[in-house]
Amino acid sequence: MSNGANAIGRRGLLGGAAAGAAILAAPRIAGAQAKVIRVGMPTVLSGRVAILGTSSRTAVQYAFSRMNEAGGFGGRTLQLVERDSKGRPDEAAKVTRDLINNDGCEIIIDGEASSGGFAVHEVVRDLPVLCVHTNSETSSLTADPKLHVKTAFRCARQGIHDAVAGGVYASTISKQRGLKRWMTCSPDYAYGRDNTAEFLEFARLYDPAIEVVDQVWPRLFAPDYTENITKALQVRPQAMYSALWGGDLVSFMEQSNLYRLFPNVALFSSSLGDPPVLTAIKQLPPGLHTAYRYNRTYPDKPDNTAFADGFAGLAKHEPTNWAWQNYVACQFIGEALKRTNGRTEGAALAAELKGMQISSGLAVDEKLTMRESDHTLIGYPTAWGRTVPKAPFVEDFAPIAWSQILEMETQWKKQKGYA
Amino acid sequence: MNLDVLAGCVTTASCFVTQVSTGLIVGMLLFLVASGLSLIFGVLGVVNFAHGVFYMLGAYFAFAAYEVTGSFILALLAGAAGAGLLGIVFERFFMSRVYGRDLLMQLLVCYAAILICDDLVKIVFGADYKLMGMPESFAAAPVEVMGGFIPGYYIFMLAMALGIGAVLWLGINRTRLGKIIRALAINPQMVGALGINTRLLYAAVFGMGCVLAGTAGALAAPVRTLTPGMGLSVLIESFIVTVIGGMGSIPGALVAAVLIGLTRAFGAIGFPLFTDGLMFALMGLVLILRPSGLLGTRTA
Amino acid sequence: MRTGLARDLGIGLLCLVALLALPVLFPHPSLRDFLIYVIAYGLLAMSLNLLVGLTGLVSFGHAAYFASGAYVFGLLMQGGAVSIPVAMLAAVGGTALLALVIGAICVRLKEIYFSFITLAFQMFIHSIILTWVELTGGDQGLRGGIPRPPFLGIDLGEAGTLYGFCAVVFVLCLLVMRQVWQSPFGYTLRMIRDNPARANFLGVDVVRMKLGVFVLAGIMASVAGIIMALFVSGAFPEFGFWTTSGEAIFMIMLGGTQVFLGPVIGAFLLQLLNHYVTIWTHHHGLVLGIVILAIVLGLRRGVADYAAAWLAERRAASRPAAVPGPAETPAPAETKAVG
Amino acid sequence: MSAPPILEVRGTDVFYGASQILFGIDLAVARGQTMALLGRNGAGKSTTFKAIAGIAPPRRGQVLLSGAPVSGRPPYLVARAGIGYVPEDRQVFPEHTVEDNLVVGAKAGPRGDRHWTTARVYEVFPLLAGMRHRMAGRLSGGEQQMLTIARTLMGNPDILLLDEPSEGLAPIIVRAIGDLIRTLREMGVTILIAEQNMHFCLGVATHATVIDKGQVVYSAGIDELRGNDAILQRYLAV
Repeated sequence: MSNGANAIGRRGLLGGAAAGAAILAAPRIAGAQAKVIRVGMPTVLSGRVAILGTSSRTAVQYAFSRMNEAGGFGGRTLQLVERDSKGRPDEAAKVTRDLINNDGCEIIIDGEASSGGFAVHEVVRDLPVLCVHTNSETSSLTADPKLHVKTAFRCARQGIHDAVAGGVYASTISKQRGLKRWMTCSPDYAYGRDNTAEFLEFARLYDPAIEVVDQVWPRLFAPDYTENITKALQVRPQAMYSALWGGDLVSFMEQSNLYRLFPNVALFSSSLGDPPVLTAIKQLPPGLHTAYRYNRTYPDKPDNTAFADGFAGLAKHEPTNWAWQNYVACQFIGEALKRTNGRTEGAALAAELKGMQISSGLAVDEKLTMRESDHTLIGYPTAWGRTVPKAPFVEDFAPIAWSQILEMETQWKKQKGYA
Repeated sequence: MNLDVLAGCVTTASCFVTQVSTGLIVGMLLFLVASGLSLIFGVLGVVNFAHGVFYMLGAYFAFAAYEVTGSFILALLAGAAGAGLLGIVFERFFMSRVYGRDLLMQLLVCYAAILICDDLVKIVFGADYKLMGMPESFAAAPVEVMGGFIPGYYIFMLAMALGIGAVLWLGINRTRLGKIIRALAINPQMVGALGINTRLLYAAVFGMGCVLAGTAGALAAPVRTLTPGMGLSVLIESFIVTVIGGMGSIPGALVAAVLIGLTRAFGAIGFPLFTDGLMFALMGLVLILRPSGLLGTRTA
Repeated sequence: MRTGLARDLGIGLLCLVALLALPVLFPHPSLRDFLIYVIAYGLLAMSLNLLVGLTGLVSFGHAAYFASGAYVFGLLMQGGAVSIPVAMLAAVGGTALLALVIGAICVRLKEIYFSFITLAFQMFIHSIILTWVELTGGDQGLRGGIPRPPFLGIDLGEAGTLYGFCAVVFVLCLLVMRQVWQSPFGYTLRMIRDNPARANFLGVDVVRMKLGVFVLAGIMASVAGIIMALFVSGAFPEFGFWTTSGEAIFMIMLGGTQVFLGPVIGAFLLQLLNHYVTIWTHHHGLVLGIVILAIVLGLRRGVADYAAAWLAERRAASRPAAVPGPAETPAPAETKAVG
Repeated sequence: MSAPPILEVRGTDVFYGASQILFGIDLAVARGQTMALLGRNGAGKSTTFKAIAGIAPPRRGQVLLSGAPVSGRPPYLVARAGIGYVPEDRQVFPEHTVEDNLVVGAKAGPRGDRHWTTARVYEVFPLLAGMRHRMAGRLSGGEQQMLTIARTLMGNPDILLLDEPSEGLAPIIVRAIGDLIRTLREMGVTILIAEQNMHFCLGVATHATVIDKGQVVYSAGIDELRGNDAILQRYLAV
């Protein structure tokens, strides 16, 4: 970054308001001939979900350093330029445009959460560089053909996949144990509501005996969930589904522990399986059901363990769900660059990425696939497991077959008018 | 709306006890933060928009002290004292320079404090989630009262908050210092003419308000996730409480906090769509009908 | 017609030429992006200053109208039935109505209570945006982009044209606000700010005047929102969150409340600051906070106000050598008109 | 008069912004005296008091208390040094009870002495004793005036500064205030009174200083003033 800063410094001497604006126009070292490939990353590095951005950044840095050590691409190496959008979609849009237009970034890794992801998506429609969304799980981003952008891809888990997997897993358990009375507790915003509705839809599809007796919707980032917890004490469901995540889920779990809610109610959580959540909770009740977010023991492959060690060495904490998604995105980008021999035109890279398969320690089988039809990742772990009080915190991962997920996804797309 | 269920709950001892305790638990932490906000506004006439910062600092100080010493009492003290000391520093070096200036200046100084402290906390403690943890004895099974359940830690928390509230009330109404502080709120120049160092007192009152926020943060640290920026939602809630109860009125803060707590506890049973929007609507309504709040005395 | 009108029109034209010339002289897309941001947020800040600097009403909820402009415009365009100018007019009109209803309640309250109730309304609107997912897309904002069909031969899908269009709208709005700023209405508002009792005594209908400027400020904010929506091709709940209001307040504070163009200068400085601080460090909160403290406690007023006062002082010191500034010559009447 | 006066004001100039209010005021009050500071409305009486109390610090000149300078100190330190300032308008704390008003004023004098306690105040002000639990805001004007005087006495000052104690009160109440001041004088309290009401002062003061347009124009014993028609006519418009 120092070269660019000097360039700015020289021009900055022009002084005055007009010149102050003019220095913004100073282009960074231009594209193809430069030795370094700059990769821009808008993400959230401040505020309550800063860990989303910090762990995404660390994963990309780790991946890039490994790829650069391995010799780069056609004599070119990767360099990350990350910017904080402060969680604001309009800021994300601005930062992305700046990264492309001003910093000479030739590839964008979009580390924004869902709303910022949509904003970045629109920027990439205007400025067609390769963009890989790594943290947005909202299905419509890639599933809705109206939103399709030729050079945009998603390398992240997706709501609809999780919903099918959750439905299959939950219905198996509910049939085994006769869990009929269900309650949900999810954050009151678009993702929380969609995710919960989709989960219930598939759970009831596989086990029609499931009855939803109550739903509570605490606010996103609420500090306290006591009234939702005591509501559950009154309703006495047999099982509860929750799409709470991150710090909110940590608070919810610890407050539920005080009431001893979960020995009596079977919890199915979409996000408990994220290592920072698991490690933050002081008393993790055993036997809770959670979707896989990330775990160093699953998939049980040496590559995965190596990634966990490498990441933890840099970040000083276990990888997050966001971390593996970004790491895998880098693997895809790396493979595409290898095939183009370092050429970074959006169309060229997109052509390579379409339908690309890579072998990865994070694949549930052998390979991860960037699906051609809708530019989204499949073949990642969609397992569910049960909690244990000590590391690795989640065990007995039960994988849900991708064939089943894909079949249901097709139906869902038809239903939504996406296919 | 589900009034049958609500009626059923109110008439069932177990449900009633649990939900009332829920309302108090939610309300009392809110009260601690809001009373500090109200105290500062009542005496100094400034709105401490940075109040959430001291809640956050209290939580993080308590967390750090608990990590180091393992003593819950020391953690609480560290949270309260740390927030109070930084509050005094903030008042002396920054806030006191904008007293009597327009609202914008005060707002901006507080905004700067929020930005700086959130970043400092992220630098020192990291961005990942933290919880303080609590001694084994608090984590025991919830106490059963007439069929309802109240967790041990919450009983302790309620007792602490009520105790602090009582001490605050007695301190302000019964002690000489409290009488001086009340006089300071009304006529600072006269208080100065009676030989009392008003600047020192302002700093002390500001610090006291921050101690209240810090104590709330420390009490919350075992059960609420610590993240940079955690003060924001608490600030907004306590702000609503303060406005509804009456800016400057500590009994008002208590009444409004418990009111909000109970509304949420029984609202969860009877009309589960009680959201933030309704809280703001309530605040708007109070401002329209009675701008000085339920128990406030200052006129708008 | 006011005597200074010709001069204002001239200056406005110069501003417009300068704005249009800059991207031609420095043909780089990021400069255009940057200037559009300055335009949108500058307009928001200018409109807020009609309340804060001119009338003494410290609104904490001004972003509500910014969001309302952006959402109404975006929704109408996504509906596909109307052209851009019609959607703009409808968004402005709708926001005016909203501001009229909210303002009628708010302007009756004084001082901090006015600030609180504007904040309450803004948060209420923000939670409606979040909750009404079918219409607004909730927290994800209006998705799928905002179409920009050509009208009257103008194609806003082309980045350069979009910029030119925004610049023209911006200068037009500035001219309107300048008219208000210098009109008898503007001086009445200053009197309300400085001495409401006197205004009342002179038979001014204070509530009505305040409501008038409240609606006008809402209208101008909605234009800013429309520009933003056009540019980012979307609308997001953050547009109506208190942080946006806070930023607008900071911009007018940074630039100055008493010099007409102060808020635009503030918007420019804040965007510049944000731009570079975000590039240099991830601790931008720390840096921004320190800058705020330095300005509030050091300069004790906005940069433009500070410069204006300094200029006035210097001019007073060396009266014979009066050199009129080329563009921004703050009339002495603008600083605290009525004692 | 060999010991230094309790209070001495020397050549004091006070400005409000750019305009000068006091021009070289000289004033001395000896122990046990009741000095009346007389002058028309706007002559500078209140400003003189504010200069002494540290609220309007003098730009030039000095205020000395028992020979030691106190000017330049913040008001609370001036009060602690022994100057008991009772401002005009009877500024009681309206939502405190009478007793709480006294409690707020209670502090040891400059030498650690605590002659004045609530009990003693109630002895001297029997009227207040009967309403000790009443809200001060509910008292009549005269009662509030007595309360402010009593509250300041609770700080055990060396000298009591009363700014316009008779202003706006009914004649019968003014007489009661006068009686009170005489009682205090007999108890040995040193008092400086600013007044427009000359008759009131002639009744209670032992000495008088007349100021006009921010300057001292006359200073003497009260009997001498009483005989000086020229001064009375010219400056006090009798």
